[in-house]
Amino acid sequence: MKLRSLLLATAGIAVGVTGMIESKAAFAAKEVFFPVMVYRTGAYAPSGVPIANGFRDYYDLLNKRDGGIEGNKVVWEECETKYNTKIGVECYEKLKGKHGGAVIVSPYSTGLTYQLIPKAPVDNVPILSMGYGRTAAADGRVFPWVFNFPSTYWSQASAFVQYVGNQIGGLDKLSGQHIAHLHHNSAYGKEANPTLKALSKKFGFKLTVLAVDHPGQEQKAAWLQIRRKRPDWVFMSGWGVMNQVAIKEGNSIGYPMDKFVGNWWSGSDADVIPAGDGAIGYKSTAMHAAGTKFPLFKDIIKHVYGGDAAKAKANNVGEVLYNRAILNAVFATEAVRKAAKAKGGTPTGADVRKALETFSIDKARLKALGLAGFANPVSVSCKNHEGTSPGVFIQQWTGTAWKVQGGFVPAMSDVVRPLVEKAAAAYAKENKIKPASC
Amino acid sequence: MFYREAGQFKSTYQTDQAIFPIVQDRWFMALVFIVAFVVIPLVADEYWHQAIIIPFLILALAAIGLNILTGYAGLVSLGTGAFMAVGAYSTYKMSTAFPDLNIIIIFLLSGVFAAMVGMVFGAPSLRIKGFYLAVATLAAQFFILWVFNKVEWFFNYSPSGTITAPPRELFGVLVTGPEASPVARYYVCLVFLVVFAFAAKNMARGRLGRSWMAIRDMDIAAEIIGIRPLQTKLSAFGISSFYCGVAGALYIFCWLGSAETEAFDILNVSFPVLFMVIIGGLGSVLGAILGAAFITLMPIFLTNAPPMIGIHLAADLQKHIEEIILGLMIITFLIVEPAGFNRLWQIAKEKIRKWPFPY
Amino acid sequence: MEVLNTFLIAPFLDMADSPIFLLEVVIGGLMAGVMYSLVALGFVLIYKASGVFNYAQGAMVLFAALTLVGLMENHVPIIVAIILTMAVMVGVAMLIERYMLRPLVNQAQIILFMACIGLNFVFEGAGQIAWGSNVKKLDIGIPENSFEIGGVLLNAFDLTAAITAAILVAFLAVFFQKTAIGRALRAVADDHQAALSVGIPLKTIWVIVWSVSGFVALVAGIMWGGKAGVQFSLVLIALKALPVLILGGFESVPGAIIGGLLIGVFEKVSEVYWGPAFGGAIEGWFAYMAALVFLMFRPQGLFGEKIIERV
Amino acid sequence: MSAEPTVGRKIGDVILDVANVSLSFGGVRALNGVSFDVNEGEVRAIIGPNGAGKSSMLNCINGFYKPTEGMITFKGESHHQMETYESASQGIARTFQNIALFKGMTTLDNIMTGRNLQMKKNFLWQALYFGPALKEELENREVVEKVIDFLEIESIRKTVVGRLPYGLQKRVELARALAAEPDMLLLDEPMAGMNHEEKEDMCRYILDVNDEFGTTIVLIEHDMSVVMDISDRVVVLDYGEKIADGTPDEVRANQRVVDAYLGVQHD
Repeated sequence: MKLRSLLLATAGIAVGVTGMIESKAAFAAKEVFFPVMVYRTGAYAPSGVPIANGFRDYYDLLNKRDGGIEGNKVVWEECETKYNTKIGVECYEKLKGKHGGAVIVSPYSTGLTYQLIPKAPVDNVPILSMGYGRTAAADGRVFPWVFNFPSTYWSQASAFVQYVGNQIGGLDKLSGQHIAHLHHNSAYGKEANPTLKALSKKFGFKLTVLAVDHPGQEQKAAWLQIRRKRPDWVFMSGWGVMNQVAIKEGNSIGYPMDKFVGNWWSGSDADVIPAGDGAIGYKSTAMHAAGTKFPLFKDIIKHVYGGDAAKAKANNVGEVLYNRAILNAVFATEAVRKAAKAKGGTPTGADVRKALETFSIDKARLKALGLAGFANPVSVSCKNHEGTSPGVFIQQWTGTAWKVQGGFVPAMSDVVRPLVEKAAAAYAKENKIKPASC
Repeated sequence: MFYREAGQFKSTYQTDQAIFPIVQDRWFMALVFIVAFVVIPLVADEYWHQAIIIPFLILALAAIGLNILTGYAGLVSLGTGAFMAVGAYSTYKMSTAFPDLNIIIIFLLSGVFAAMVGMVFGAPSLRIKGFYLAVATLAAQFFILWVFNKVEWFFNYSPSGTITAPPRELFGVLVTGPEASPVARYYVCLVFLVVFAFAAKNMARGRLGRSWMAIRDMDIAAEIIGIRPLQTKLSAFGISSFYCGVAGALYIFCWLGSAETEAFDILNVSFPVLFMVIIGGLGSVLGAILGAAFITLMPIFLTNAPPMIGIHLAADLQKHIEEIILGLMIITFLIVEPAGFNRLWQIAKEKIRKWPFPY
Repeated sequence: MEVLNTFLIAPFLDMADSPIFLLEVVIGGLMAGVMYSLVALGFVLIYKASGVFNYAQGAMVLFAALTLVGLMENHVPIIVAIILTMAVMVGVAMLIERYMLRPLVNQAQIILFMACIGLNFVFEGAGQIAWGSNVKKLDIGIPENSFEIGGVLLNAFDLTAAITAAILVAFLAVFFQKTAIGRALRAVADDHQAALSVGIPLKTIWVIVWSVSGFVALVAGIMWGGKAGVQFSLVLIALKALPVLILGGFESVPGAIIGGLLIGVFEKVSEVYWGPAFGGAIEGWFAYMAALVFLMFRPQGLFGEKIIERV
Repeated sequence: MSAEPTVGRKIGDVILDVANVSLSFGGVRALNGVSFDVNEGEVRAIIGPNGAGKSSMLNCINGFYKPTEGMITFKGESHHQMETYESASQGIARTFQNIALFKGMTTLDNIMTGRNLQMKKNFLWQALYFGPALKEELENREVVEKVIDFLEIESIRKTVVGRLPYGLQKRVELARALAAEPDMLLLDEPMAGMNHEEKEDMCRYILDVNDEFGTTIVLIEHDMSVVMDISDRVVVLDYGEKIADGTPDEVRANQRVVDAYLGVQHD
């Protein structure tokens, strides 16, 4: 009976204490708040940890090196989502109002992004979903609060086809080629299919679509089919353990790794580790370079890690997804900087949204940030939230590091953009949204 | 002292069979209703509504549904997520196809669809029993989600493969979609939970409930006294799936706003709802609600409690510790009180009744 | 007509068209099936001896593999690492027996199932606290090269897995049939009360069976971990083992093996030949559906005895 | 109960006719060409040593086992094959050798399940628990309360049956069977494991049921003195075959019966 009473009491206290979690912190001036959704645990932790570390380090760096953004202290708080949408919602609700209100959010989860898109205009928190989430959000007239530059899944798929064309000596040679799309069987994984289908019709290459069931530990069936049909190229939209198994299986059927190209979620350091040397030559698309050779990273090691390069390495500095987070943090803080300058004080989410609509980073600014050659310049408009120069880099695994091969591969915007606008219009109609005029 | 039933005599069978035969219970329920309908909407802020209370109400509804199947009829199902998905996707299809149809009617119709699907997948229960059945219901789970993922008609050919709750009004108030106020959505969920909780309680104490329990306790004897096993099991599957379907519809339309099939994943929904039923107490409507409260509140409490008492741990370490604590709590709870919260509640009532005497 | 063709005729023509490829698919299925059997075995052992549907088996696989890799990363020689990991699993089995099984004895099966899910959380959390959440490469020297025999591609790693599984099953068979502990185990499986009354120590038996199951988890962990790296997703392979369990029966060791192989072959053949007609990624639910349909005709599973109901 | 209590016993025509029934499981023959009949209103006993096939016989009568051969006719309706649940709607109720109560339910609920067939309102009404559904529930409750009065189990109405002592459980089981107002009641060892007083009570209830409601009773019992006292006719089974049939006195005098009970070897 004692234990039972204890149990009752615990339950009571739990309800009570949870009730006291009122997140109304006192409003402090001169602060900009960035909620950071992380997944340092669970099935996707291998991807989540470097991303989380990247955000943490860049925000930390801004405070330590520059004293914040335009005189505003950078405040951020991590919330662990385990890559679970439900927990993500709780995190978002908890964080969105803290420290005077979040100025921008990057959910880093397909499910959570879909969740937050309709909320953004209500909560006045713009979303920067960099290369994930709803592709149609590139149409800023329907999704004024959502930004997905520098590139979307559809642009990525078209850039991949462009890359194949470049490799074989021209887009006109595509007919007769055979491309397989190996994808995670989820909304995310299927994103590239419509674009690839449209392009296959346009250029006359053969397209085979192979779905792999979540989580993707068992994909023998797909690889048996690849072995039989021998596609010239395999494009993969994988996530988590699926990537690692795919590279291994591809290796075991002897598929040439340099014809096997992952998307930007299938090209991280964790993805190639289990396959060991077998992964050498594997390629993936990228939005930016990997490695620490850029001056910004010297700053991070100096200011954040006190010069301890080994510790920095242990914290994933320079890994693909770490650098992804750095790029994301740079975009977010630059938008905040722009908004702060325009307002001459501490910006709100609405100010940041306005700044994002005319956001641009040119080569000079990248250089000033210590990131010359790290990523492609970006320029966003009210109508085009994907930026005016979508496309990808192609990186290749050398056995020890990811190296960008060749130059920037532009997307085929003439094909992709109409698809985006069509999808956005359908969304607007269904949800009774009146598209803004731009 | 205050909770005594002495002096309350029942002179008709009707009063004896009332849902709350004891006066104090009726007062208590009235109090609960006042809190639920008046106090909470006034006090709770958006975080509370959106992150805690609304999901709790919806999952409680699903838990009551599963409890009808698992608790009353003794059929273990791991397909809750799929039946919820049926409700959600049918609501989406109907509300986009008939924008002017009242959303409540759509919710209920979606429940009916879920019930039909549930009965189809419940049919094997006549021959398959125990854990074999539990695993067999996973066939429903995986198949249904695959269909919703694969057949584009279900998400109106949206290239993103997700469904989004369109804005719909009830009595001129927006109740679904992102712009609906949390309070409006709260009321919708609350009314659904209250109405269906009472309906479940009523069914459970009537002929239907007795048939379910008879099949659960001893199927052969039940059959011999004239209870048709197939009909009874299918009715449990159907009604249970109806509840899950409505809960699934609310899950998307009044809570998440937008989702893909992953939202109804076995680990996201089916297992947690089963926990609620077991922790709450098998075969008890109140238990399902208490179980839902525990399973929704406890992780949030574990996440938020350490920072409040000044312990700041790294996010990942804290999450791992949380998991261990939650796991240990579940085991401990089952050891201490395998009959669940419902039993604890009864013990608590018993204690109050005897207070201040220890026996 | 066209529908009939895509579902009923075309796949078979396809098979006839290239028998070598069909053979390859079947072998691929068998290899995948071996991997499922490895996980299913752990479930069966525990269910047989204690009537517990141990959902935590997947987490045990993760925990064992993480421990092994963690030790190897700290430069412990491989043999020592395996022995130490085994010791840890035995310790875990003792803790589980003392603090979970013993207090829960005679509870309903569903309560024990639920407790195992709680246990699952504990394993997940503890494993990650101790060894982190990153993907770890597990290399214990199993060859990974592929070679062709008569046009059929074989993979050395898969073959090793199959041989390992065969050895494991042989070992378990000897253990169950020839040793005193094995006989006691079988007695316990038949009837707890009766076994107790003839003086078989239930507690010891439970510790042993959970330890053996921990050992099976370690083997499964090495195999699966070698394939995909040791990482959290190993937990999810439990779901792959469940259709095997209903097909082969919860209580049958041969059932787990044969069931695993059948499910493996069935999955691969259906995915390769019927997947395109359905739109792909059907193997997940196909396995469950196949097991379900089978159960409809044979509710006692592959090797179960026919149940005669009495009143 | 709605059936008018009859004054004095009336033995009527044949209500149940078992003709040449055989039953086997795989190779094991549980019943072998057994024939007998039961008249309306009589108390008929089936006796025999352990494993004689008595319970199997009852299981065949109420459709739980399907006879491999032979025909069972109840109230003029022949059935070779019927679903188990149909027997109850034909007016057959029974109790079980090993108590088959619904252990998780209260006494009242257990007995109410016996009224299931008399309750017709659909689940929507039940969900409302209002109007016709409530009326139906209350009407049936009254019937059940009469049974409760009759068997003197008022005090345990709201107790969960799993917690009741053995003797009371047996009585609740009888109550559940009676609540269905059956034409024929099958009792499988109603007095097994009871002490002398409990047996006396049970005998009284059985006879009262037979007397007051005219219910036909078929019972299996091991206690010979009881069987011989209360039954009108007795059929004796041994190794699945009928070896004797007749009034208690006739059966008592039958040499084969004596042999069977003394364990004389068959040829």
